[in-house]
Amino acid sequence: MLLHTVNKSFERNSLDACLRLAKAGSTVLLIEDGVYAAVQGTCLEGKLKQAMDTGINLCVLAPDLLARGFATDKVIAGINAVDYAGFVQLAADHSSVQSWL
Amino acid sequence: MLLHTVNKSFERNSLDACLRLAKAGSTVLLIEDGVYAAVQGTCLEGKLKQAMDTGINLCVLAPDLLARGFATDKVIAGINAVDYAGFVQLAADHSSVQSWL
Amino acid sequence: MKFGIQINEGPYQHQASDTAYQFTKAALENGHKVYRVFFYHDAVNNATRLAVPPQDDRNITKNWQALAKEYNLDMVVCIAAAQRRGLLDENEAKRQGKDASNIAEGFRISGLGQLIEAGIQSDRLVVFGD
Amino acid sequence: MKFGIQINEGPYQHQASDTAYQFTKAALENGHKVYRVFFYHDAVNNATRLAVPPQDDRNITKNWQALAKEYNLDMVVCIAAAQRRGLLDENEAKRQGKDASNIAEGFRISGLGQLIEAGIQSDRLVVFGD
Amino acid sequence: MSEEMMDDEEGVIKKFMYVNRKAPYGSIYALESLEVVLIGAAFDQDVSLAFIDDGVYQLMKGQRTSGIGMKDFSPTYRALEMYDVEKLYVDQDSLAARNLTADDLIVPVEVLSSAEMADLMEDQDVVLSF
Amino acid sequence: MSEEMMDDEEGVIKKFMYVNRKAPYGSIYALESLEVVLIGAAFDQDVSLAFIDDGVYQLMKGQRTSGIGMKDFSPTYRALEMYDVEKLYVDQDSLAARNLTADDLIVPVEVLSSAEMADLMEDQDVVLSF
Repeated sequence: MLLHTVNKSFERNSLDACLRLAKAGSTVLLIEDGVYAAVQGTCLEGKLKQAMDTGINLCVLAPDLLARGFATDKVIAGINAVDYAGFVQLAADHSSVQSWL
Repeated sequence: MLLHTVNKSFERNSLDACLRLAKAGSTVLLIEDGVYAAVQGTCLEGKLKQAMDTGINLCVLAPDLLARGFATDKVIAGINAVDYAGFVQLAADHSSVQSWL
Repeated sequence: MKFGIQINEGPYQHQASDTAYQFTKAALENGHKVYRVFFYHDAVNNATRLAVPPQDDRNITKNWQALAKEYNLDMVVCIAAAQRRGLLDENEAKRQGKDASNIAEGFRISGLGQLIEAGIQSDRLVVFGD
Repeated sequence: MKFGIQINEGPYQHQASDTAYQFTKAALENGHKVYRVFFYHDAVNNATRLAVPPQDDRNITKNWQALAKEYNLDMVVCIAAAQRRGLLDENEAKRQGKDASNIAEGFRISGLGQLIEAGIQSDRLVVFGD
Repeated sequence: MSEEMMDDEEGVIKKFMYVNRKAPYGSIYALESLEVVLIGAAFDQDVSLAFIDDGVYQLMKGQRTSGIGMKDFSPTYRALEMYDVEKLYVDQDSLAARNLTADDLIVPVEVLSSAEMADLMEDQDVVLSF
Repeated sequence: MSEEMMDDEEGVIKKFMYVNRKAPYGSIYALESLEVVLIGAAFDQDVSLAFIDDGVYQLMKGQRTSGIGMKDFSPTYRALEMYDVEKLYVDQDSLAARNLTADDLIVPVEVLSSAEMADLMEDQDVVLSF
């Protein structure tokens, strides 16, 4: 299964494109400005919960989240926080990596 | 009144932000990748028509439109095509210029 | 009318530098004045003399230089942005202990105050970016 | 596992270079190999030796150089992208008739084939961009 | 020249607005925009800052950047007051979409409706976007 | 290493996908992505190109760039066939949102549903994004 990375927030449509084309069982990792989508209660929360319901695994890069002023307890339940070593491990554990630039 | 420029297509939310905050009587000029929004029949047509109905003037930079494979007759009725000299004139004719980057 | 121009993006990577150039050229050709072109953020890279774009492509730096020569255009590269990105004139290179400079003729390096001044002195400031 | 890294954006302007650096560092520190880091588009500007970022900020070029030294990392700058943007080593400067070069030690200029090769030889290619 | 402009012994005073629509750290715009504001403060103009869309994230409390190797520049927003930059306007819709309120922000701001923000923009002489 | 990989006397053959999500001219990604595809063709890998979102605009017929002073590189897509790059996939939803059909495009393509595109991506060894 693929690892997808998304690095843009509300400003771009890359998260939409990613969630539309990611298959169940694949993992979407939110990095850089993409981490804002992982925060509870925003207008994107519904989309992310729906993605998880269809079997997509969601992760968020914790150093990027902390840099932007959000503690990991602000993250939507079910989204896993990882560090850079975790990012590397996710890339290793999936068959290939697709960056949604 | 302000001249607003928008240079991004569907990929970004800058057109939405611009149309939400542009006042009646002001002008929105679509440039660079922003020109795609001026084309007839896309999913953005409704938004642009609504903006015109509320009194916003819409223009499109013709050289950018032609470069991207669209003749000016593909543009939504009511949107004026201008060249670079026309862009300059629009900037001169409005009180200031806001670029929606 | 007097225009000020601000550019935020690197040449080639984004169209901002091209559009700013076309706008500036059209303004000058139509009898307007351009008080200053201010290169900020990655736009400082417009001012390198080391670029060698493909023969069949435009040369953005040379386009600016020709326009500046014809119309006596003031082209200012932000010093803070330039230092961060490795754009230096000879004075700066000496001051920073660097062994080379790379600014093209016709551009000058100066502070952010020049952008504010362009806003004050111009009738319209127009920003090109991403 | 063997990783290949592609970077598309200039340093400082976008976080892509920082994230790529952190990823590469974490991979190496966790026992993985990195076959190559390929600098494409504006990312060629990672390789300038003329940058002087503020004292209290990171120095991205030096970070790469230190990592390369410690782990014998292959850092390749795309020649076509570099020519367009004014990044040259001494050979290129001579060949192009330019009076200065600006590539930092530890980076080498080569062709796009090196990116494809990185895709072939690495177990995973990871792209960082905007 | 606009009607809001006044002449006194120190020259014209114009209404400058800095429009911030981008998040910090992912790109450099927030930081380098702030650098312009600080330099611009010396020019005694009538300065406003607008935070719209992802720009509201620039003002988040509790930014901890050590993990990404970048400098936390958010305390600088607190220093703006000392530079007599006191008009900080935040777009209500942008806050709401992000589940934020003014309490989440590092400095006191005035929260504006779309109509109020539109009126404020209309009233500016110079709009700088990054 | 993935199961799709094969060894023969000339080495491994991997599935390479180039993902294009950006419009031409506004930024350089489309052009420099195409340059990678052309160089990569010499490596005899199993190559696919995907055009999604604004990326579908890269293939528009009738591009006339003289007015913006940039080179029209769209004819190069027609030359891909000579390089044995024949798998061009376009996302149906992206076309529909833009009021386009395959007839508007400069080369023959295979139009895919979201599910088909997702399957195709899942099957790749190397995904290059620009």
